[in-house]
Amino acid sequence: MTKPFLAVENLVVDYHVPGGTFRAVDDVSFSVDKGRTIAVVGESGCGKSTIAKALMRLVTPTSGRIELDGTDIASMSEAKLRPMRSRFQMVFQDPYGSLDPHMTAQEIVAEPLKLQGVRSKAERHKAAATLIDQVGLPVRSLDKHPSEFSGGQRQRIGIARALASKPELLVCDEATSALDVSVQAQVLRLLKSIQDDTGITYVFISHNLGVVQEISDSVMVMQKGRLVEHGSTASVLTAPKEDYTRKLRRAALDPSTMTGLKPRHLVRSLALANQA
Amino acid sequence: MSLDTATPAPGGAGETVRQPSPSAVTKADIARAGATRRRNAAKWKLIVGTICTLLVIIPIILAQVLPLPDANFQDLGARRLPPLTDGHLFGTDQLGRDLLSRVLHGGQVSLTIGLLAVLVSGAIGIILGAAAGYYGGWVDTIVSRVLEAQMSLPLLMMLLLVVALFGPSIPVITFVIAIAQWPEVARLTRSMVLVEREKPYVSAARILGLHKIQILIQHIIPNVIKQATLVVLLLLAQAVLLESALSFLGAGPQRPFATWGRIISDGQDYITTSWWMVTLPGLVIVLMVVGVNLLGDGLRDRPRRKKKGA
Amino acid sequence: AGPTGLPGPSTLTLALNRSLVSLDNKLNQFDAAVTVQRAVRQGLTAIGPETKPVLVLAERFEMTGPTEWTVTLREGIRYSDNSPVQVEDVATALKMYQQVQGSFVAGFFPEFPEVVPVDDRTFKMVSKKPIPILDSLMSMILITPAAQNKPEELQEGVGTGPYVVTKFNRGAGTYSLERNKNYWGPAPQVDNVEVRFLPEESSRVIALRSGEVDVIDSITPDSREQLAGLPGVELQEASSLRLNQIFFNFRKPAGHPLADPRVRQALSMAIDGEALVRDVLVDSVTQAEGVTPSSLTGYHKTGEYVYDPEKAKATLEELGVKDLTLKIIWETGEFASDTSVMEALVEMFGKIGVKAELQQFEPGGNILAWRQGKQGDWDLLGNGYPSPTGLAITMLQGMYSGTPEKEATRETYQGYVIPEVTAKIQAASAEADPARRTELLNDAQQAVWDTWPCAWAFVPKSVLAHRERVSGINLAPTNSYPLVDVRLEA
Amino acid sequence: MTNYILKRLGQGLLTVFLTVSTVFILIRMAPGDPAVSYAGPLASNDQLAAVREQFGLDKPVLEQYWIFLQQLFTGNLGQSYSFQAPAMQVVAERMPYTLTLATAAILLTAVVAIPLGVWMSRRPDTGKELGVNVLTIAGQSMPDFWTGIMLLTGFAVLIPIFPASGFATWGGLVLPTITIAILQIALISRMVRREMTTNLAAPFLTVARSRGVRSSALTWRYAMGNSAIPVFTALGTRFAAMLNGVVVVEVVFAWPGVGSLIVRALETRDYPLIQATVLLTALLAVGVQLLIDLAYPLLDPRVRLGKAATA
Amino acid sequence: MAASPETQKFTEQPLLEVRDFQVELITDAGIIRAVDSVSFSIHRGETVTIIGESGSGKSTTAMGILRLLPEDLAVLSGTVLIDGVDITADPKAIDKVRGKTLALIPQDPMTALSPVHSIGSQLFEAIRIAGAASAKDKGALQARAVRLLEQVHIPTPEKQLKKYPHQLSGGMLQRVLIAIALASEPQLLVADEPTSALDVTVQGGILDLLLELQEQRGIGILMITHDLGVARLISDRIHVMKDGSFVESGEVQQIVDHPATQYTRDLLAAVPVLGPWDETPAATPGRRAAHAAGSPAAPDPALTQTGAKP
Ligand SMILES: Nc1ncnc2c1ncn2[C@@H]1O[C@H](COP(=O)(O)OP(=O)(O)OP(=O)(O)O)[C@@H](O)[C@H]1O
Ligand SMILES: Nc1ncnc2c1ncn2[C@@H]1O[C@H](COP(=O)(O)OP(=O)(O)OP(=O)(O)O)[C@@H](O)[C@H]1O
Ligand SMILES: [Mg+2]
Ligand SMILES: [Mg+2]
Ligand code: NI
Repeated sequence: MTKPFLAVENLVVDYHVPGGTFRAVDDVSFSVDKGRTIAVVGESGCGKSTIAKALMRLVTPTSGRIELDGTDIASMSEAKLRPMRSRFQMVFQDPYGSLDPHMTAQEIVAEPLKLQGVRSKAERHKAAATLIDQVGLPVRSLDKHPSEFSGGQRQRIGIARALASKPELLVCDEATSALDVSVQAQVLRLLKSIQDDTGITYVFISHNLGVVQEISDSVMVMQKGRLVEHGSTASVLTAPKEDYTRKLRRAALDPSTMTGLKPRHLVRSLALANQA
Repeated sequence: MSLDTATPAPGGAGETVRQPSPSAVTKADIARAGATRRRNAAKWKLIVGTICTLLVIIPIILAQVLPLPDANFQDLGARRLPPLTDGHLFGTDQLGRDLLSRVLHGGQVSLTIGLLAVLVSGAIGIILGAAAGYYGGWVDTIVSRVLEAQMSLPLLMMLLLVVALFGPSIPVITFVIAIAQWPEVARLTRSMVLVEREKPYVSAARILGLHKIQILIQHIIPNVIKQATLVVLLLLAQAVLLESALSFLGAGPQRPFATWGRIISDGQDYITTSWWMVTLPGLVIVLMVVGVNLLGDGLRDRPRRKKKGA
Repeated sequence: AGPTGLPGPSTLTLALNRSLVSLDNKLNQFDAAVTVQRAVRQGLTAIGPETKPVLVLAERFEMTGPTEWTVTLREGIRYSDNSPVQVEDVATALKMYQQVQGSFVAGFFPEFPEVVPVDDRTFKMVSKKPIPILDSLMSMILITPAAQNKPEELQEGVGTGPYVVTKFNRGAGTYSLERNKNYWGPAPQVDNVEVRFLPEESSRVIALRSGEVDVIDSITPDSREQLAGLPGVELQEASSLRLNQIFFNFRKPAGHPLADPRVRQALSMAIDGEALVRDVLVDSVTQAEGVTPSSLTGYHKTGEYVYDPEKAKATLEELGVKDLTLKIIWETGEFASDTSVMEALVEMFGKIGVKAELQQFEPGGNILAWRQGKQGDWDLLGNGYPSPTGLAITMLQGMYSGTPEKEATRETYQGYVIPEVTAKIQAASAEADPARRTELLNDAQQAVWDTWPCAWAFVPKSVLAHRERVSGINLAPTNSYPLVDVRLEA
Repeated sequence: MTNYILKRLGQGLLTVFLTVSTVFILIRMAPGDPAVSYAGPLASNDQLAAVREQFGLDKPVLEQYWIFLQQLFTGNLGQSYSFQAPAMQVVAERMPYTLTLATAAILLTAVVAIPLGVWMSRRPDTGKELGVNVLTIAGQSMPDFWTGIMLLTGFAVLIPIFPASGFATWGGLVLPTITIAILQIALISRMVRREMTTNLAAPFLTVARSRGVRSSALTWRYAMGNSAIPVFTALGTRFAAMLNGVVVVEVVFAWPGVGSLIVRALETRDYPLIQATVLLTALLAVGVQLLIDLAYPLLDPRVRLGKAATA
Repeated sequence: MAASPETQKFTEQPLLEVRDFQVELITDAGIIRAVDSVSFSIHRGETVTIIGESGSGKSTTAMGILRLLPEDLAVLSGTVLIDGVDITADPKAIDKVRGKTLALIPQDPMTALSPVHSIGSQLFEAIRIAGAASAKDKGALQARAVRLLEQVHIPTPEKQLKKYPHQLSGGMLQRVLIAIALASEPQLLVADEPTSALDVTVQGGILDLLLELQEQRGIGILMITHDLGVARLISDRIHVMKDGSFVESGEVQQIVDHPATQYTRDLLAAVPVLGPWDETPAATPGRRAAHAAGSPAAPDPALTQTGAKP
């Protein structure tokens, strides 16, 4: 097997907090091959976004290696990193805050193109319009500002911007959690088709196991900053080994497989037991 | 079927199956609605602001061509005439000069000083405030300490000293006023940038590979500039008043230049007998400042043009 | 003071336009201070109503020889602390005035005489050269107990005046005075005097109108106009010991138009003095008709300023003066309505085709360097010159007796060095015989006038306003009045 | 905590030091000669030289600066030329007056501006509010000496209920306080309005309302509680600025504070007095600033010491 | 109070009855009919869920029922009866029920609490308003607050009371808000996406709690969500909302199994499928139940899995 496209080894991230440091990510290692998708799941606050930020070098890891296509970017200086930045991009958890409110959708999506050296403004805007169309936004969105979009639409602008850089790695931090199911499905389809076309690699952060099942090839489960389980999506979701994973899996509400009514009888018996 | 989350169309035109129920919105509801009030207020501000501003600006621009006595023409026999006597709309001053003419000619100088000062202070304030807020660290420490130092210094004394040092020429006075005013802008900009730089769109820009300075100029400043310029607009009045305080304390532009500040500070000796000599120029300043600020507010509050094709 | 700050029935409240830093005049003496200073400390003599010296602590002050004066102290005078006034106190006072750096007085004394005691009340004052005006000069020396006198401005201390200080705040410039029980003269009528400092003219006028203060002095023409006819307010005027001038720069090189007296005279004709007096200065001044104020002892009328712009233009043309630009400099507050006068001058010169530009200096600025010609060139200076001794000769000596030596150190009055004039003034000042002195003085003044030193000059009146309930204010040309005579109506 | 205070204190002192040093250089560069002011325009060159020697102004500037530094260290800045008394003492005597005036003005401002701002924020864009809005803008553009003299004419002469000048009675405080407060009220009430409008529309307010919280508590406890920081900071900053003396108002009302003192000191080029005033006011202003910074975390739990955005 | 919902269901008047409810928003862009004549009712012990895409008007319906929309923005019409009281007719009436019989769990937990007041103070306030403990009795307040936080599974409640909103994670805040809503022991609970910020395990616990409360006290719940799993688990009836009006309404079973409209079908089809899993290694029976109710020995049906077995 060839070298994985992204290899993270013994990643540790500490945050400075009053009176010391807080270890948000504790000795995590994983890798993804080119053109594949890894999903990161885990409870809220377990360090998923922190991993994303570390991959983007928005935080500097305390220790460990992040090898991207053979280059370790974990402790690279910002100046050295800058030329490489277009190769790895991220879609943010917070769709509203991550868009500059004074720019139009078209300008936002066109910005990465400028950095890539597309000189002509017309050309940039044309390319941006194409991308915006690809993520399923109507043409009249081009001149709107972020505040004029709904959460789901903003999320898609974020995705379009990330794609504009033609990245080789895209980290999606809860990229679909603000969307309702139908839009979510559309976005997932889009991401997949792009992967088929360009061989892009995804790191997909989500707490929706259904979504994970749909998009990822492998899954890593995190708890309190540590990696608890790692394996192919099929195996982790259908036969979880670790307690924590099982707990997660059990709690997941899967309407497609649910039948029956609201469990009144069970609740009543619970309540009675409590009163006793 | 588009999954695009659309705004429900007014009047419920979307669903054909449903029988559209009548709207319960009455005229009174509309009149009382926040949006209506805001729109009306913005319109009112725009109109009144424009009128007030133009009422002052146009005569000032036309001062040379209006049929007015020369601003420096003295008629010692007709000194301190009250307004509306002998064709002097604003009356005359202590040397029998036509006050209106002086106010208009003075306005040219004062407005130039005021606008330039406000531009310079706005530029310095926004640049330094933004740099301090964005870069933090030693840049912030230095800017903050300078701000603090300037606040802890008796402002007028410093201004008087600087004027004494470089002479009371118009560029010096402009500069001095700008120096006096930049902290206000800088402080505001700094605190806004502090908030702004933590927003995810800054991280987003960083990921794209933008240089720090590019992020500051292309993303952060455009997002704070609107608020900052509103403060700068208010400073215009302060600039004119500061110039008059300087004149009051003797550091105004060299005589016999008429400026608003000078006219007011000269007139204050006569305030108990010839009220108009201070009050009328003062009112002109108030009119203009109120006008400019209403205009600014109105432009800000004006409802965005509807772009939606829905 | 009551809730609105109105003074009580037995308290007189004065508002001064400058802050009274001390009740001593070793360093500076400005008009407003004199009234209060003299109410606490006194000299051997004082300048009386006719600007003649009158006796105060001395009961005799006579010239008993060309270089010798004999003085006898009034009998039984005691300071407010009950100690007697002694000859030694006078000797010490003279010494202290001499020693203090930057003394305002020193300049007026050609030399400080020596005090030679004769008995415990009588002494002689002996000088090397005659000082015929010593009785006037001594009015400026305030007497303090020798032990307490120091070569600096005394902050407190005792005097022989009708009042004593009970409370003061130098920073705020407020003083509370109370009747001096040991006062040697007729007892003052008013029990208490409050002295306040109100720098702003309009504030002082308002304070007087509201009855918060009883007396304000040194008021400007405009305030005077305002106050005239107001119920409850009365005005008083006196001539003053000051000559305000628009003085030419005498440091111009020979070929310069201003070096020519005829040009100077022609420029004078552009100035409508009457209009200035009537409209700008509102009759609060009189045009000078000589080179000193008419109120001074020894004044001589030498001529008049005439307004004749046509002639001015013609003369200038005749003399080949073209495109003249004048720079007028002055310090703010040098005289009342200074800026208005200057702005009016610009217009008046403009009418005869002479451009004028103004440069105003702020107090504390470097106008002295300009005046001394060290900073920049100028043509006219707005300036006032006082003669606190009440003598014309003092002013002549100060302004017109420049010598090349003095000019070398720039200590002349705007470069005015005309040897003949200087010689005439010296002769007059050294002359002991009164009649002869008057003659020489007149001669000297005419000589000065002929050199046309001022574009224009005027004598301001001292104006004071007081509430109706105050009477007995005898305003003297020194712009002061004896507090002891002031009465308050119940 | 202590570390932070010490660090800020150190920075503050450095600021003060740099400030007084700047002033030292500036006043010596500016034209004008203390000796001339001291000895009067008629003094001879010899006399002036003697005065300069007495004041130590004949020494090289660097040496003067060295002496000044020593004086700074001992807290004694020498004799004021014009007052013939220790400069620090002269300023210290005046400081209480300025403090009184500044305190009164800031209290009045707070008492009027906050309710006014709240009032405006509760009826935005109504006719009344627009009227008040225009008034506040106008309030910002009135020259203070004009306001002062108008108030004087009105309430000391025409309807004599307050004294025209001075500080002899508490009544004397009223007019100058109002004069200063007019501008401040205009500024602060607009700011209160802005902050309140934002907070009144904030989601947490709606949620609190859903809890049945009464409308007065919504306005004051919630909306005002969240507007407190910027308002408090603004008031504090204004207060600190006033400590330098409210020059024009002090002059108009003959208020014996540091503001009028500094003008006077400048007119006489009284170097020690200028230095002393600057030193004292700078110390006070820096102190107030430090207090504001320290109070910040108390008002806003989100702010930690040292992270305070000194607005 | 373990009233049997089945017997009460149709004998009593509904807790909430909404008839032809309409919300029109007066905005700059014109009048938007955000809620278009919707009707539904909730009886004691019932849960009614509104599902629908983002922006369809779910929150607006909820806020309109509570009269929380700005007076100058929204025009309400139709009838809303809360416990028989018409709150659209009498705007004052709502004051009597808010925080007492009626409580809201707001949508966005991050901005729903005042940032400068501690969790405790906001919780205490809610308890006081509900009249559950008087302001003077600090001990009772504290005890009740701690009990409430325990109910929503917040660890170390005593410590959390002193904290401020920014010190808690989104999930914790959402639970605090639920606690605050429950503080008043409401008859009717309006829950706007109450579990959106929670991870699945905590979400389960909260849903358990709501169900349990419903059983114990017979409260009515208006639930808003776009998570069909949640809807399915907790509701008696579901209304599918689109563009402000209900496109489909009915019993859970019916909506999920036999959707009548294309819109609902699309919505259901878009739900990601998780499929079955192998639960064999499960070795911890009773965990969830104990977790939910805090009682040691409860029967162990994994509640949320009810009926999950094919
Ligand atoms: N800037 C920071 N300073 C200190 N602690 C932080 C910071 N950012 C995050 N943390 C902490 O680090 C931990 C991991 O945070 P992170 O944002 O990575 O969680 P997450 O897995 O993305 O959670 P969620 O699903 O809620 O987004 C959390 O406990 C959080 O409180
Ligand atoms: N203040 C407002 N001004 C203008 N339009 C508004 C306002 N508030 C809501 N709307 C509009 O009303 C509609 C309904 O919004 P609402 O918040 O009720 O949606 P929702 O169903 O709760 O969506 P979500 O699932 O995203 O919370 C939206 O189209 C929105 O654009
Ligand atoms: Mg996250
Ligand atoms: Mg919603
Ligand atoms: Ni739990």
